[in-house]
Amino acid sequence: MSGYPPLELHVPEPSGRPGRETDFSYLKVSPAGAVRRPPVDVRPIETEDIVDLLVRVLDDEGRAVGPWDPGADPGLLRRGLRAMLLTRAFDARMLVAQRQKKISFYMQCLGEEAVGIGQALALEPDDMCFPTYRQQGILVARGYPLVDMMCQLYSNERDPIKGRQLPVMYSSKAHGFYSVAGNLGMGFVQAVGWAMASAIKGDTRIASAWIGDGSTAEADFHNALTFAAVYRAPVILNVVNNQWAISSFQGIAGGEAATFATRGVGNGIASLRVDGNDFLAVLAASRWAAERARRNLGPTLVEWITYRGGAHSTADDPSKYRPADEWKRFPLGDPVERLRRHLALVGAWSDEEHARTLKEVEEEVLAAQREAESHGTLASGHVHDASTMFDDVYKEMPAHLERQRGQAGGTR
Amino acid sequence: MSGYPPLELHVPEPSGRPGRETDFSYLKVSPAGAVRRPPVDVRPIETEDIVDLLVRVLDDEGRAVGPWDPGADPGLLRRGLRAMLLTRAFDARMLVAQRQKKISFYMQCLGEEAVGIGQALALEPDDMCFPTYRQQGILVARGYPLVDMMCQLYSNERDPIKGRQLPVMYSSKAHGFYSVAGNLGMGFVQAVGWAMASAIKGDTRIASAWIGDGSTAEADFHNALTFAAVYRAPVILNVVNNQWAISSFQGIAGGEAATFATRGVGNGIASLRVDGNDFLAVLAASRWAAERARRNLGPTLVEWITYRGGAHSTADDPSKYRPADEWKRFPLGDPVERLRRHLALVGAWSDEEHARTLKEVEEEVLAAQREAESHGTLASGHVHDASTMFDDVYKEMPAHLERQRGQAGGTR
Amino acid sequence: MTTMTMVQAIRSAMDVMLGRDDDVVVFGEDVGYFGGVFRCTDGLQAKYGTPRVFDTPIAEGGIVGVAIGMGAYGLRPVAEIQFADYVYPGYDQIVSGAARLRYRSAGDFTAPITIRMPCGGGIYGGQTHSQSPEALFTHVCGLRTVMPSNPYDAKGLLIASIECDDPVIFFEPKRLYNGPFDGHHDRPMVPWSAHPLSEVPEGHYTVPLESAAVFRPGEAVTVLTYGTMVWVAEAAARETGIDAEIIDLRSLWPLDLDTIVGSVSRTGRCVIVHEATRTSGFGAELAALVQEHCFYHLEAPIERVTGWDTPYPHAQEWAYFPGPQRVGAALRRATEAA
Amino acid sequence: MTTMTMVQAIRSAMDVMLGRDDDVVVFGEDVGYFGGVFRCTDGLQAKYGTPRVFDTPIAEGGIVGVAIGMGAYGLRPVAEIQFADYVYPGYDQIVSGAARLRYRSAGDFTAPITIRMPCGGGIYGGQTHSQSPEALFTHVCGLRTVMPSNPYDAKGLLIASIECDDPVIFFEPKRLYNGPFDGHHDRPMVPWSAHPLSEVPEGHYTVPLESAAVFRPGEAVTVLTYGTMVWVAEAAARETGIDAEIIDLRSLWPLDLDTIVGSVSRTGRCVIVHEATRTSGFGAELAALVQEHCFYHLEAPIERVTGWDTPYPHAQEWAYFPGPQRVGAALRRATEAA
Ligand SMILES: Cc1ncc(C[n+]2csc(CCOP(=O)(O)OP(=O)(O)O)c2C)c(N)n1
Ligand SMILES: Cc1ncc(C[n+]2csc(CCOP(=O)(O)OP(=O)(O)O)c2C)c(N)n1
Ligand SMILES: [Mg+2]
Ligand SMILES: [Mg+2]
Repeated sequence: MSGYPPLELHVPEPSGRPGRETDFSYLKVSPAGAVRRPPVDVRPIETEDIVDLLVRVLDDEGRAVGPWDPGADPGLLRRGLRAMLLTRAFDARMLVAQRQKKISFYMQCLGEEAVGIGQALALEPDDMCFPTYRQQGILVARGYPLVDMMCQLYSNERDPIKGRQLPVMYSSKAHGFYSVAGNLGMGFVQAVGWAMASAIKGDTRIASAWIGDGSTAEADFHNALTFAAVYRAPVILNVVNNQWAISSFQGIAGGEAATFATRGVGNGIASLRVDGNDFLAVLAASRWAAERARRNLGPTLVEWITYRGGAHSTADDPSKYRPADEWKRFPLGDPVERLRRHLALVGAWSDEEHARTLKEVEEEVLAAQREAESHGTLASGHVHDASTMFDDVYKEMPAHLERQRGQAGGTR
Repeated sequence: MSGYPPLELHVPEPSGRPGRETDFSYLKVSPAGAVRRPPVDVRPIETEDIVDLLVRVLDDEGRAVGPWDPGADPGLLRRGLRAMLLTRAFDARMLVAQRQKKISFYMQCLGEEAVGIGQALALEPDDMCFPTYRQQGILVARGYPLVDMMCQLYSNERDPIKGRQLPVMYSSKAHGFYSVAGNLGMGFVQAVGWAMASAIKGDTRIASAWIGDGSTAEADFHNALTFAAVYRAPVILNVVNNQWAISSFQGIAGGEAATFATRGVGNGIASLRVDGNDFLAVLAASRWAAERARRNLGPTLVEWITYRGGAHSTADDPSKYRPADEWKRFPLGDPVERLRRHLALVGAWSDEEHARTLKEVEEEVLAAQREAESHGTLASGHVHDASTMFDDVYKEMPAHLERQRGQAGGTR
Repeated sequence: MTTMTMVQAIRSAMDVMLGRDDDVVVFGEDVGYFGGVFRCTDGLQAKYGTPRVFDTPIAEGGIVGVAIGMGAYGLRPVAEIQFADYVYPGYDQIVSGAARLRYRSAGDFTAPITIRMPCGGGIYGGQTHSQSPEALFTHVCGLRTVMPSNPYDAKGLLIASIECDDPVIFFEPKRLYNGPFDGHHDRPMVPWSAHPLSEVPEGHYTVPLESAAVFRPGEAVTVLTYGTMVWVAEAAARETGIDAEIIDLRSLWPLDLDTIVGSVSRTGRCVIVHEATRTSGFGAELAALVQEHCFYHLEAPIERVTGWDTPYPHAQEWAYFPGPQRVGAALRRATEAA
Repeated sequence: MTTMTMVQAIRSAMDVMLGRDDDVVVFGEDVGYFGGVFRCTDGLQAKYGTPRVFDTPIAEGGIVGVAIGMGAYGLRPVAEIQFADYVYPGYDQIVSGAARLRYRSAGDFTAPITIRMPCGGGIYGGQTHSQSPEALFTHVCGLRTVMPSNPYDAKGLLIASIECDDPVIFFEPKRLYNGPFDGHHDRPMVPWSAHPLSEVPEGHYTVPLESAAVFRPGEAVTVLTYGTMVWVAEAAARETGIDAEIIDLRSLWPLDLDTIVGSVSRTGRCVIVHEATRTSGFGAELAALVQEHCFYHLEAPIERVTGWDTPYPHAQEWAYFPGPQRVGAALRRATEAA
């Protein structure tokens, strides 16, 4: 053993910190159109050469190029753009509402709108999504009423989940939106179970699972990959790599040594690494993955490269740990602007229409807010009655909870 | 969604079952000498092309060929062969002892002796091994007294771990053999922590972690890979793929879709897939991995292909779930015979020496057994006193345990 | 009616439910082709095929996680954890996933899953094949925790659990799989066929959850217990001649408090027996409840006879196991106290 | 002496230990550059460098697992779990790994690790930022479970925990991080500087484990509590005018039974208060112990005031939280009972 220098612990550090610009060369960005599109029945391991590359469709001018161009109907893309604008307006409003202390907590998806919304447009409405707290875009794209979303955020008397959970932890089975857990990773493996059930029953519905880059370190990620691969479950395993997990950059989650898409191939799952701010790439990759699932060809893991444009949550202050202008310098830009440019280029969107739509979504959000607030807010105390706290622990209330409900009524 | 046939769940099945011969083509065996040997400072992801191949040194005639030939000193190989023979004799004896109800339970490593013993010979004596219950070979190779091993098996008055654990759950810090947990996976991530500590302290010792193919599905495997990759921990991550996990074949653990070595690369860890019944390959690959760790180049994952020649444990009956002759038909043969043939070929072993050694190890085991039995057995009731049951729960015994010890004494 | 061991009764419950309800699926480590290390699922894969009964990877967290997703889809999964000692990798999914899914979604999604696992010692299994972690589940609201003590109850409770819309943790005292065990490990093993509680209907029936059974009526002292310890308590009562009323809780939580309170109010004395370690064991909750509800009837301190607060040792198994001697001594103390 | 908040006191404990002992390392999610979501490690990475203080992947099982390995090597790791609600993925490593390592190796290997985590509610955190899972650890032999209620104890107990050779689960009631909180959420927040228990020595000192503190002496009834509820209990005593003796357990397990038994034997009445759900909560063990050891002194049933047996709701936070009114009512019942 003599002759070896002392060992040293490597602790990954982001290149950028407050006051020090980020070197984005770590991102490994492929030119638009450069990555091959394997057939949907590709052997999983044969996606190995592309998981280090980046599937992109929109070039710098906004043209759709290459094998992944989904050839999407402009009407669909316009729906996508509108959903993104609506989501962004919604987020902005709710952020204000939180500052006004009308809601207790909020989490935006600023900058990452394309991934959830693009995938929602590639799925059937009855496919089940297992979202994270940052996939409100799916609900918006699927037409869940904004008012219902807001009532959840306000924890008010019309909150569909009765004030049980923190804001943004939506649940709507009718809209194929599985209850957000709060515990990172939780739903990722449950999605695989749901997909297995669909296969066991000979159904045709598939599942869409969501997880953040940071959360891939959780056991649930591993369990999801193992079970999905072994049983070839009809599920899309979405990893949203928005570069940050609260204050820790994606290198701390293991993004330095290999891309997150590589994890999929490592488990025998067909995988893609995709520009998540390129709406057309999102649509195309989601369709490819959905087609694989629906044809019983098994799971697909997609790493979406995007950027968390805002703070982690209203409890967070990112200026403490990352350069203030990092988002502006992010090489993949803003999904809204990029889709807008593309649509303008193909003559399906104009500046006037953009301005008009911005106004429309703003008004839609405002109207919803007015209605939601008419049902009360947490601060105003218009919440579900305290006695409802004892419901839904079990299907039927057991004796001990009836007793406790009685005691609570009597402030015992 | 119309037009899609109903989904179906894929449940992996082994090709062989009792009464149906196994088709071993699934194993993907490379010819000896065919796999390149990357430099030790290879970028982890660049081992990607070899994780589907099989590193082998010994050809069918017993010659050492190709870039992985460790050029090992015959003296060392003779030590290895002797340790394997000793381990096998030990196992055989203890199996009998279990049938005689002198010990309560036993687990052999029949057929897989090379992996632990080969690695032990590639490590420094103070490197720390985090073994599974099937790595007794490491203890034997490191010269841990057979009597002490047996006293553990007999749970007798000289059991170094005081009868606390099932047989085979050895522990010897002095021999760099970490306490076997019984809970699958447990030690795999702890090994990474130990290696991180060594790096934090600027030490030169490295860790060797062990897990079975079936257990790679546990969260600890994932956690180990993540932390090892992120911090470039000086650890060898050994996956012993002996084709079975009790009654389930390696496809149920995820071996159908990708090799276990591929998991390593997927996490950004340099990885190898190695013939675990080829003692020279084990030595060479272990040295390569140890050198990487020691030069602070980070972790290496090695999948060892071998075969569980015996029952899972004395509580198991493999004739219920696999063809009786499967081991005989296993393409990689028996590690003992293969090393013996090589040594004979290079003139460093003879049939007489083999016979003599067999006798010697038999006698060594018998002598140890006699001595161990002189200290009692579980059946004879010569075990550590019941009051010792309360020791070592904490460093100092708290009041409640003193109270309980008193009550136990009075059969309260 | 036919005679069944506990293993057979448990298998029969799954067989009946697989046959009646297409949404029932059974899975776990080694449960498929092999039929489970304790043989509880033997023959079920051959009968119902692989999509209904199958092996899983060794990942308890994955097993519970996919069970929850299947439950949310609408299936009734019955998952086996090979030993209760190995449930911890699945604990997060049980606590943060299954137990709170109905609550956090206000009934929108539910997890009607049953998680079976062998528990308890007495088989020289050491610390990783002997644990009784029931208190780690009774503390978690939203879960039901069940533990039968005989073939009849095992089948009826397991069917009730599978049919229940809440997540159920179903403990199977492995020392009882093949015969009642009263703690006299040095005596010959008694087969189930020697006991009337092995008379089990072949078809569908349930033993309701949240209902305790008076296993042995008595007047001198109430014994609250469950699983293997029911038999140990009976031996202790027999051997001491103390007229103990032994209540087999069957459902640990939510539980049948009325039966408990009724009995202790009558006897004025209470001994709690379980195999799990004492501190913060389920016996603590029972003691707390009894003194809350029967304080003015109690004539002696409530006794707890339990496993010691150490890991389950291998060689010292019988010094650890709360056998009839220890239970008998507690019965004496409880009945002799002023 | 200087005035510290609980956050500062906790940080100071790590600072002191990082400075004194090269084997101490600090890690967890967001604890490095950022200094922790509650700022408990703020500045420590800058002061001691990355190999000593660093961020980890989001994998509680990995965090605990590597901590155990480091402990076995000879370090004294101090790991942070971001919220106690997220400890479950690490539960297996704590229970099957850390707690039993010394035992199963007969002292050959040990895990001298400290696992810190914020617990408790009162911050509108909902079910995933409010839990008090201490009973899941007090049931596990081999662990020590600690929960301070003020800056002085926090620092002294944390140093004692880091120096302890056993694995310690160190709970930090997050509602107390920046001031004592008596449950009157509608009143202005009181800063720590207003309270003498924020007087904390800057250097090294310990508060011994297994020692309870009499937080408020009294004669009418004994209150057993810990963490935030110490302050709520004090408010209740003040507001009801009942002369309660409030015992702050500080070390939950192993615990200081003598102080408890001494007090209850004197007062003859006992109220247990904790924020965790009631059933199988640590209060159950306390009730069981008190009735075992003080049966003949008890003049009234032991009361438990706890969180209800539901997940911690978001909007109904104050109906769930066991505030001074509920504690006060229990004090009245306990003292008025015959
Ligand atoms: C099991 C668990 N551990 C820790 C947390 C605390 N936490 C909440 S969000 C977060 C960061 C997640 O990062 P990432 O997965 O990248 O998702 P993103 O926020 O970037 O969308 C952490 C650590 C949690 N919610 N659950
Ligand atoms: C956490 C956990 N789950 C389940 C078990 C039960 N069990 C013991 S060995 C085994 C099979 C392990 O197979 P593998 O990892 O391939 O190792 P091998 O026995 O082949 O060496 C199982 C399921 C366990 N010991 N621990
Ligand atoms: Mg992220
Ligand atoms: Mg194996």
